[in-house]
Amino acid sequence: SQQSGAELDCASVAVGTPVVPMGSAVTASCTIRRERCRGLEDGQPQISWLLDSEPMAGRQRRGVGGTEVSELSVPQLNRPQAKLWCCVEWNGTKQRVGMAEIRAGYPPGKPSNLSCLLDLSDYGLTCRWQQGADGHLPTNVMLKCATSRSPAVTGCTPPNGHSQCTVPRRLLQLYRPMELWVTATNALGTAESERLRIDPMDVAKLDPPTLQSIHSVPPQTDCVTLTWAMAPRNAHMEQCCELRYRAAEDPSWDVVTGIPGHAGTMQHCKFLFGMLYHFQMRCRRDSARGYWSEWSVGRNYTTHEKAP
Amino acid sequence: SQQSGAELDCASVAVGTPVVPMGSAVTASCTIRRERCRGLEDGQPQISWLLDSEPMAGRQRRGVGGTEVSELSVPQLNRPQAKLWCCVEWNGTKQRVGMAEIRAGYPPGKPSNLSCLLDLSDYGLTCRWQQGADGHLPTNVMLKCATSRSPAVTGCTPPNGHSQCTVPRRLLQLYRPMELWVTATNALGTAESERLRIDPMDVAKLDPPTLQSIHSVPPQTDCVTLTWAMAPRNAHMEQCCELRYRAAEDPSWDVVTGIPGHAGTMQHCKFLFGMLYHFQMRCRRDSARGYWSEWSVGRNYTTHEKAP
Amino acid sequence: APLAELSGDHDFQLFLHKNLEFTRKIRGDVAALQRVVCDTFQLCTEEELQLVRPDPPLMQAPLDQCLKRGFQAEVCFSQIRAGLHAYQDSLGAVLQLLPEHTALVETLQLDAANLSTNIQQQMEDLGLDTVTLPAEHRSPPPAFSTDFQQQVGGFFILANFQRFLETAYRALRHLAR
Repeated sequence: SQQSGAELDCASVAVGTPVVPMGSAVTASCTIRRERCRGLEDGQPQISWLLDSEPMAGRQRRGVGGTEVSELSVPQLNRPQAKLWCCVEWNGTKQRVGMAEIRAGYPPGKPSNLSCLLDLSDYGLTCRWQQGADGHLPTNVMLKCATSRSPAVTGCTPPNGHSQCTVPRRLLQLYRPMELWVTATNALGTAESERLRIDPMDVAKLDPPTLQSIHSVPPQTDCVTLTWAMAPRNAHMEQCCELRYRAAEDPSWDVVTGIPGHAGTMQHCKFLFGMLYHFQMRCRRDSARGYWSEWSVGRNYTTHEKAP
Repeated sequence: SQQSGAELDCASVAVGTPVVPMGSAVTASCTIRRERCRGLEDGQPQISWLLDSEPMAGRQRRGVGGTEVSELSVPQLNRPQAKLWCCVEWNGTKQRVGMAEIRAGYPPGKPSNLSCLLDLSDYGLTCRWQQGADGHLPTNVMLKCATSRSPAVTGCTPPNGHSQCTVPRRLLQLYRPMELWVTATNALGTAESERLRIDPMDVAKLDPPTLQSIHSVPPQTDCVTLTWAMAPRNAHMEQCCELRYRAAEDPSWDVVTGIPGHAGTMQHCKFLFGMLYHFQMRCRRDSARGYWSEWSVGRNYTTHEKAP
Repeated sequence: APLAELSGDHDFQLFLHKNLEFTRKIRGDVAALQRVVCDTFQLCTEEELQLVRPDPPLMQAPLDQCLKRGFQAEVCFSQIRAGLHAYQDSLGAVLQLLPEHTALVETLQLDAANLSTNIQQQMEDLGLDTVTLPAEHRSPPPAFSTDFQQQVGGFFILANFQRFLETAYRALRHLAR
């Protein structure tokens, strides 16, 4: 049992296990050393208990070395946190002479839905997850990450109560698979999320391309040529892009997929004549596991009238 | 003159004084040690100069120990910063073999309008000032502070380009006059602001009071009684306060001054009957050198109708 | 290992594809630092600095094995790794030269280390002999006695690193399908 008072004190309270599964029993003992309690010298001390503010009766007996001991058993602790007070009657008042904190809760729930995103501004890998069921106990949550070949496990700790944190660039190994997982630990156990095995570069969030020019090709056809520039920060990456366009009044977009990013130009047909169109483009890594960039800034173009 | 090239180099450039008043002349010399310049062994090196990218001609002569020396005089340096390049013709190209940075500017202007404010959340003394004229040179600006009796001068350094910084609590002596002043130093001189002699507590920024109740006194008169509470953080300070009020439609405020803060209540008359009024109150240290607190949160009150 | 065998291996091709991209990224970052040196110190082209080129050259990172026709991947990769390791150290001189760009230079050092580790792990996957380069006791960056020497030194470290990366890139591309 865990001694929770120094031996020289007037009283010391010892608890079986300070943290128990919700609804379980808690046993505690309070040892009174009369000579250490100022003003309590004579007569036999009457020991009583308070669970927070709720009076509880213990079984009192003579202890070794002239001490008095009271044993308490709380059949079911149903609140996450409580204070067990050991009290002694003195001058008609109930004196608090010792205390122990007891807690009840559950092992942590399993974190889930782990996903990560690499921010190209600082190459920090930000991961988010869903917290498991609340164990009502102080819980240590950590995101853990390990590169494929090295035993070292690093990662990051989310700020209190948050379910995300960022692994700094210096702990990452780019262009190699890494393993990431979340652990939640409290006094009653540990839970681990599924393991995510990714190359950080595959989950890079790209900057959108910039649409540069749009014009008809040649004037008589219903075709249009577009040119664009890749965002400098991800220009070194092979990307595949999507173009969406819609006529001004038309609420729905048409989408052209599978456009090789580095082409920088494309042609598309079947546009109506003399019509104002809105165009936007977005890209992602051609490994198709990454995130789409935002849509580029929109660009408008009015196709030429049909030749008479 | 200041030697700015190690003796073992192909060339070393020495400048009279690297920092001169704007528009002054700058003299420099470039010494070429032919044997230290890979591939320059035979023939006499033709030395030329570049002021940033502007070609300039020097006077070339034989130096000691088989070196070649070129002397350059820039009659008027009119830009804050320039690179003086020593060049040598080689294989039909102009080779850069040495460089010295030169600067021109002015002594720092005198900082002015120094004012300070004590923030009661952390008791830091934040001082602001107006920078003097720009000397176009790297300038060290510091706020200096000294307590009346001790020789130690402490203070704080503003972040780059800012004209304010905060003297931390541990460097302050509360309830005693301190001296504060700003110094600006560059290669051409130092300037000092006027000295501010204040007790930090006299420039405390107070939290506003809280208007608690307003009601007519008694029903027939045109008088109103207000009660308020002082802000906890500055409750220990003697304060004098101001009340302002205006009728709902009336844009201009009437102001009642000289209200002793700790009274906590006051009476004021000449209100119109049956009129909705807005009330706000603010306070400052009664030494009247401090800053007014913000106006308190407003409070409305409709005076009772005139008795028939 | 003979090239023919390697070039058909899917994992090896994925490795090449990824690390070609990684090398392009590193070259882009080196080019960015070269622009900073040009803007800050007016040191922009090698042609103008022939007489003050550091002697002996600051960096010993030969890639001759990667230039031979039908080169040995194993030997070429080892030269690339040794060069990356050496440049990690000498970039320390660029750190001192460009304190306001510490983040970019440190990223370069991290990328060089990662690329070297990626190559090492791929060689291990292919059963090729690899040397584990000392990660801890690194050699100090070159020291310079004058500001001008330091600026010229920084210029040549970046210029040589850019050239080194171009050769390494060509070698990897030669192996890629």
